[in-house]
Amino acid sequence: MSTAKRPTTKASTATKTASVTAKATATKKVAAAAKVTPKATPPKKSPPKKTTVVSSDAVQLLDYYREMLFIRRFEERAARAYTQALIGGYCHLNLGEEAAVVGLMSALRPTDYLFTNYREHGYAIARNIDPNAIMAELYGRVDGVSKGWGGSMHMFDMEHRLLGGYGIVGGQLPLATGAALAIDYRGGDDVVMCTMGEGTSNIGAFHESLNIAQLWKLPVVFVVINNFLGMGTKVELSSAEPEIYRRAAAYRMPSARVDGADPIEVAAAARIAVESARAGQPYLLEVTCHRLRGHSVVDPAKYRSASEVEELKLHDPVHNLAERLLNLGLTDADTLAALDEAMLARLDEIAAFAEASAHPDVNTLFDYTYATPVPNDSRRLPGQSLFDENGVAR
Amino acid sequence: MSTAKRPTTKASTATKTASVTAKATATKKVAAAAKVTPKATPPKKSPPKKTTVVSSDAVQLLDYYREMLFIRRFEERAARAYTQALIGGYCHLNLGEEAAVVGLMSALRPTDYLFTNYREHGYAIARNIDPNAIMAELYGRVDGVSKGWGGSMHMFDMEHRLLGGYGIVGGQLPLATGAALAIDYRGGDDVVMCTMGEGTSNIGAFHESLNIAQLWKLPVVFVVINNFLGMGTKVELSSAEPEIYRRAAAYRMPSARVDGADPIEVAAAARIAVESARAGQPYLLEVTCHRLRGHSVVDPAKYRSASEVEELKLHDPVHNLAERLLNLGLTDADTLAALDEAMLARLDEIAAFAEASAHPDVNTLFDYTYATPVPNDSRRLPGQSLFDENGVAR
Amino acid sequence: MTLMSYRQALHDTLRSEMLRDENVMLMGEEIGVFEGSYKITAGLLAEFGEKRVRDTPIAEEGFTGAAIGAAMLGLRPVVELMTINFSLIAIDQIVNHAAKIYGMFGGQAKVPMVIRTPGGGGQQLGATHSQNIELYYAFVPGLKVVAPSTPADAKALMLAAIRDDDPVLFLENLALYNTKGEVPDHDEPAIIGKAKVTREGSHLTLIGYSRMAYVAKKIADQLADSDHLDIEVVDLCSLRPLDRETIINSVKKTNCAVVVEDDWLTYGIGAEVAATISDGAFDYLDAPVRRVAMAEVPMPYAKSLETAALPSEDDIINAIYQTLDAIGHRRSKTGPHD
Amino acid sequence: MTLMSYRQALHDTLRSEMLRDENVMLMGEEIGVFEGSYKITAGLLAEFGEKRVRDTPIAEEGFTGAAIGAAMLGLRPVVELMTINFSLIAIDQIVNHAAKIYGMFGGQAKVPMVIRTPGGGGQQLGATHSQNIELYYAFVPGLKVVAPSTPADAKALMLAAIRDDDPVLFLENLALYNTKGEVPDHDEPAIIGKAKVTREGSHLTLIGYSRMAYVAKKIADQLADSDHLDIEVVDLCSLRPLDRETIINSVKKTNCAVVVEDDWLTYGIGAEVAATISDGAFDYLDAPVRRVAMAEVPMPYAKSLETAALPSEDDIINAIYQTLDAIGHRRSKTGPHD
Ligand SMILES: Cc1ncc(C[n+]2csc(CCOP(=O)(O)OP(=O)(O)O)c2C)c(N)n1
Ligand SMILES: Cc1ncc(C[n+]2csc(CCOP(=O)(O)OP(=O)(O)O)c2C)c(N)n1
Ligand SMILES: [Mg+2]
Ligand SMILES: [Mg+2]
Repeated sequence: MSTAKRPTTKASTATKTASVTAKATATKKVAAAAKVTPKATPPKKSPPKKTTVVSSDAVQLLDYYREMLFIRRFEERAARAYTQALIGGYCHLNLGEEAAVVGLMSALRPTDYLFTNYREHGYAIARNIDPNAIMAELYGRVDGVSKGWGGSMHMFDMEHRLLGGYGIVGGQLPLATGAALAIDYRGGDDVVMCTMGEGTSNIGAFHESLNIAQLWKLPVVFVVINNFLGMGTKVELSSAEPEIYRRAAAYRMPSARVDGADPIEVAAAARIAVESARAGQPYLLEVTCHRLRGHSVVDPAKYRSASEVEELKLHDPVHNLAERLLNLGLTDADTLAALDEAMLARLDEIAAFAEASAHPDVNTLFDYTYATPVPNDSRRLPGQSLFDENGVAR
Repeated sequence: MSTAKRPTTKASTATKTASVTAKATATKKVAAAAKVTPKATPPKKSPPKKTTVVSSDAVQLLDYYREMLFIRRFEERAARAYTQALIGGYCHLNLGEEAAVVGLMSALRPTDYLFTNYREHGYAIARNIDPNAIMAELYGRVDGVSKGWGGSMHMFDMEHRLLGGYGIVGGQLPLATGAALAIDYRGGDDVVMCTMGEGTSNIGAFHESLNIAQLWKLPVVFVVINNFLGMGTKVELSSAEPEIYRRAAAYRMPSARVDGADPIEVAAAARIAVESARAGQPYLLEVTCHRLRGHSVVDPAKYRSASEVEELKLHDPVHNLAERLLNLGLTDADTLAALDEAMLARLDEIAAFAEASAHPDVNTLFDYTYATPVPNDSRRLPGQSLFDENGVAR
Repeated sequence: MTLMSYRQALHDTLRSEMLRDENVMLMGEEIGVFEGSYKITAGLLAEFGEKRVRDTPIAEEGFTGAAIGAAMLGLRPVVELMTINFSLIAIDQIVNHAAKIYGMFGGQAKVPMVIRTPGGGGQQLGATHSQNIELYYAFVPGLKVVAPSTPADAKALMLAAIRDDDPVLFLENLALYNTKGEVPDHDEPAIIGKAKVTREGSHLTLIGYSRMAYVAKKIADQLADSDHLDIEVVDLCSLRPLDRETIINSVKKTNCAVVVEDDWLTYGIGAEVAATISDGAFDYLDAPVRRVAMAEVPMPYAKSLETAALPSEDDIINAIYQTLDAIGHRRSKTGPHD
Repeated sequence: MTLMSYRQALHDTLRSEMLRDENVMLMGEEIGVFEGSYKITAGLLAEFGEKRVRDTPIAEEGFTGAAIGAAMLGLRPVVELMTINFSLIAIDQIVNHAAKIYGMFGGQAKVPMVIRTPGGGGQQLGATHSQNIELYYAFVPGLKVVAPSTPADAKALMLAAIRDDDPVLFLENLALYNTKGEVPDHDEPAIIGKAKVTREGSHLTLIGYSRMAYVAKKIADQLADSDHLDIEVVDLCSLRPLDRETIINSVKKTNCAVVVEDDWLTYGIGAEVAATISDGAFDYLDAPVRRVAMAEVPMPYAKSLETAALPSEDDIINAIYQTLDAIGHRRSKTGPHD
């Protein structure tokens, strides 16, 4: 509830004394900073300078690249399956967001929670969920992460603490705030990350959630993926403050903006945000990136001008990172080609797995209406009459 | 839609060329200011210095006092009638808010629009609506401003452009934004003022409305009456940014805070806000004041400590203004006493009028469901069967 | 058994459940310092502290959603929405999130929470504060909706709701808070999804829920005394699931029914009850199911109009007699309602 | 008459109304630059400019409320809500404001606006994007709710809705957008509040609205050909007001009815229709009113489960035959449905 209280709550868990002290200090620092000036972090308008790569960073960069490339190939595969009508509903891809995804996810502990939106395949991958299960979900099969009940927009995995993709714009924000409340209530030191698009920052739930999170000092990081577009609407036409991180000022919440082109930059900014939240000071992190294709697989994005489309090519984070790795001499073209080859083969297997997985049995239709069984709930199929031959309601 | 466009729209009204030029300039200035720094107006934390009273101000002050005193006596009379069960429902009073009310209303032209909330009797009075009609509304009678259909929370008068008291917290904000949109659409130069409490600034509609108003450069002033309490909740426990005017930064909207103790200060701040809006730059104005009694007539406000109650006495704007008038030699005790006497007598008449007014006839129950008549709408009374003797549905 | 008010029963049950399970916590506007708009939570902040009795900003969507998120992690939040009218600001979180999370993710996350909120009317609160929109929740699979009419049921259903692993909309009623009744001292939860025959009878089935179940019982008792009428009263108790069996069994016995409700007639809760009876007791029904409900207007403030728009006890009594007349029931006593 | 799609009819009518009355303007997410999620507004931004075709932020409550406020000052906004599921974010503005303003202020301010929004399902959109919650609006006095099933009705009802001085919820349907039909060239508005007999018949009354009225008509035509059945089809067209007379008159002729709907059965739109028939045609009804509706679950994504949860044409045909069987109707031809 209050900054002062969190460390006390935690101190009661006797075994955690050491980390508690560290956290208590951090809490005070962040809170103090937040007090002096409502905007704890100065605007970063110019793109961040490129970091010099030291050797551990080199390994890191290669790892990031591998992950980003896998997400890229996964999404392309999903797009293909969608156009083949193997995937239904809506299908939104992370193309262009790969560096942001891997950078953000690298800042979370496995025990931290993630709430996200309908554009979440990459996040599920980066949270180390079995890609077979992710693809199977897209196919609507029993081996899917949500057993085929969720589809592209609604991936969920309690074990990996992905607490849902959500399809209602902004719907995940109050939920994430509440999950952070539960952590705070119990005195754990997990953190909740909650991602959303920049267009989502205009909905009422954004305001209500950030206010509550800051009032109650909840361990949550709100992340705005600013890809400058919500469907076809440019950020300047949807947000009167198009630099979204500045909106944190309305809640005296610290915030920052980072260029989502570079996974290392993103990871660094995300770590600051996550550790702030862990210390009881919620945080708003804005990550800029570019949506390389349409809003969803079916959107031809005709509203983009030729020059915009041209410019997009400069913003492909996977391509750019490959270039960078080559320029830095950290890899060579053959290695990258082999990597790509291997991934494509892997994705063939994944797609085959998904396609081989069974369709949910119609007998399971009434399995998930209620967690606690209840008498008189309806199990009537559409073609059945309300009362059966014996006059019993179904 | 855009700043550039408003003057053009207006210029098409040929007769208004002079004022158009002035406005166009103003628009540019405000817009420019808003651009340089999101917070156009610096915080005013210390209470404003007392203005030196010049003679025209003296007349003004006396006028304000008269109006404030009338509101005070009206509200006290309403409280009495409520405890006598002559008024039903909820009844929220403006006690302590009188200086804010008259200051704000003085900044509006008669053709400007006001949207407000359930705490609006004083606003209705200050908009020059017949107090007989206001009291009759509280009594739920046919001569009420809303013909008895609205009650204390829902006063409405198209002629005086009071477009409603609203009882759903925050409900009036989108409406006010839309009224400003209609003005902008048609190219008029009216302004919409929309008042709310500080507790209301935490609801989603606040965020959505301010964002839309600023995006579309609508002629609307949002006014937050910060009385530091929403029912029993202190502002620090409801708003992570308790200086509400600062929230305008999240929309690059200019804003200011003014002490609501002094009607002249309030009027001056309100004029700046209103003229900004008239020039196409919406504005957020925070007016601080103190709620002298409970949230509504029935609330004993037990959550206030004795010292808080004691301190409140220092914040009675009507009493303080009387003192000031006396100290400045602008009036004397006898005059004030006579004024009060006259007002009390006037309120007896008003209450008598209300009580004499007829209760709405039950035959009018179905008069206001639809503005455009429609076949098959239900006119069934609760005791009637759905189908009449002839099998016709009612 | 202890005689107590509906308000007291709610208060005491919340308190005892908080003592029993530390995951139970309360959230809502003005429930702490202000002690609740209708004082259900009086004293609980002082007893349990800010952690477990949380005053929220005016942000129904935000805090209701936060309760859902907290429930996903195992807390058992009990949210107070000041009146059901304000639930419209939170309804996206309730219908699109609380009700969907269990199914949409294939049963991986439960949402064990309660949303308490009073309906009611007749207090001159005007059009936006006098609605009975429990229908909006009763319509939604994934939610459970209960609506107790007595202090004893308030206790038993609150126990059940808090201990249930699904989101439960717990409908209270402004006009019931001060009503009194005997309340068992033991902590036996009710079974959600079950209706109750609160008075056995053979002449007619009178059906209601929440305040109208209370009124129905009262009228039935009264008509038994004054007119020797033998009316069976069914208190729905649960709106979702709806206990069709109890309703049908009663009508099979009485052959006619009157449904009383505090909401609008067209598409109201009574529509389903009437449709259910007309289907399940088709061969037993001797007269159309009569519905007594609000007039279909935005509720006016003026007392004269409000009174006209709300179902009165006389309206219900007349509906009973008109239905009995229709089936040719011979009255055992000529009462004042002819 | 011109043959065109439901989508085209909507588009053309919006356009012609904008040409006719400059107070008519459009608001909604992605209706301009993106040309509408379902392309109803394609080309209108280019033709009418930003003033009259306004792309909004994702802020359903804010912009729907803004449309209400603009309507109070005399504009005639037509708001697009991308799907009816998202209307839950705006419902407080619709139910507590648009529907109340005229009455709550004693008739002083009108709210002449239209909220267009598609319902529908069967597109594997999952639990939060597959709901049919028109009930929420049909329940509310002060709103008018229309639900056309053909291109011609889409045109005529849109003309009526835009010219009406009350807030009108205009229900479209994803699955109807591409359906075609003859549309009159003249601009004659429909009368809101009237149902339509779209096929006369004597064996059974089949009732639906929106997509289900379309399906009902199709099935009736088909069964006339294949099975020599003579089914009367009632298209409700308007959900509030509900045209009970047309429904009852039909059932008085056919003596039995099947109601088909795309929403959940319990408390769904069909409940009121069934209750209405069971009351108003009590002495004429030879079998219980049968309802065909969705299974009561949060809609699963998987095709196999979604298909099982949605009413199919076979479900409707079976319901028709079961109802006819119940009243002992002798089939003139033995079809494949035995
Ligand atoms: C409440 C609600 N309104 C509208 C939509 C339709 N919709 C889905 S995604 C989207 C755009 C979101 O933009 P942004 O937040 O920037 O995220 P992005 O898609 O760019 O990642 C819209 C309008 C929705 N799903 N929910
Ligand atoms: C949506 C909604 N939630 C809750 C309420 C109950 N309520 C009425 S007034 C009020 C407090 C508002 O506080 P504030 O905005 O500060 O205004 P004040 O009453 O102090 O003038 C509350 C919670 C309501 N009317 N509407
Ligand atoms: Mg975006
Ligand atoms: Mg206040």
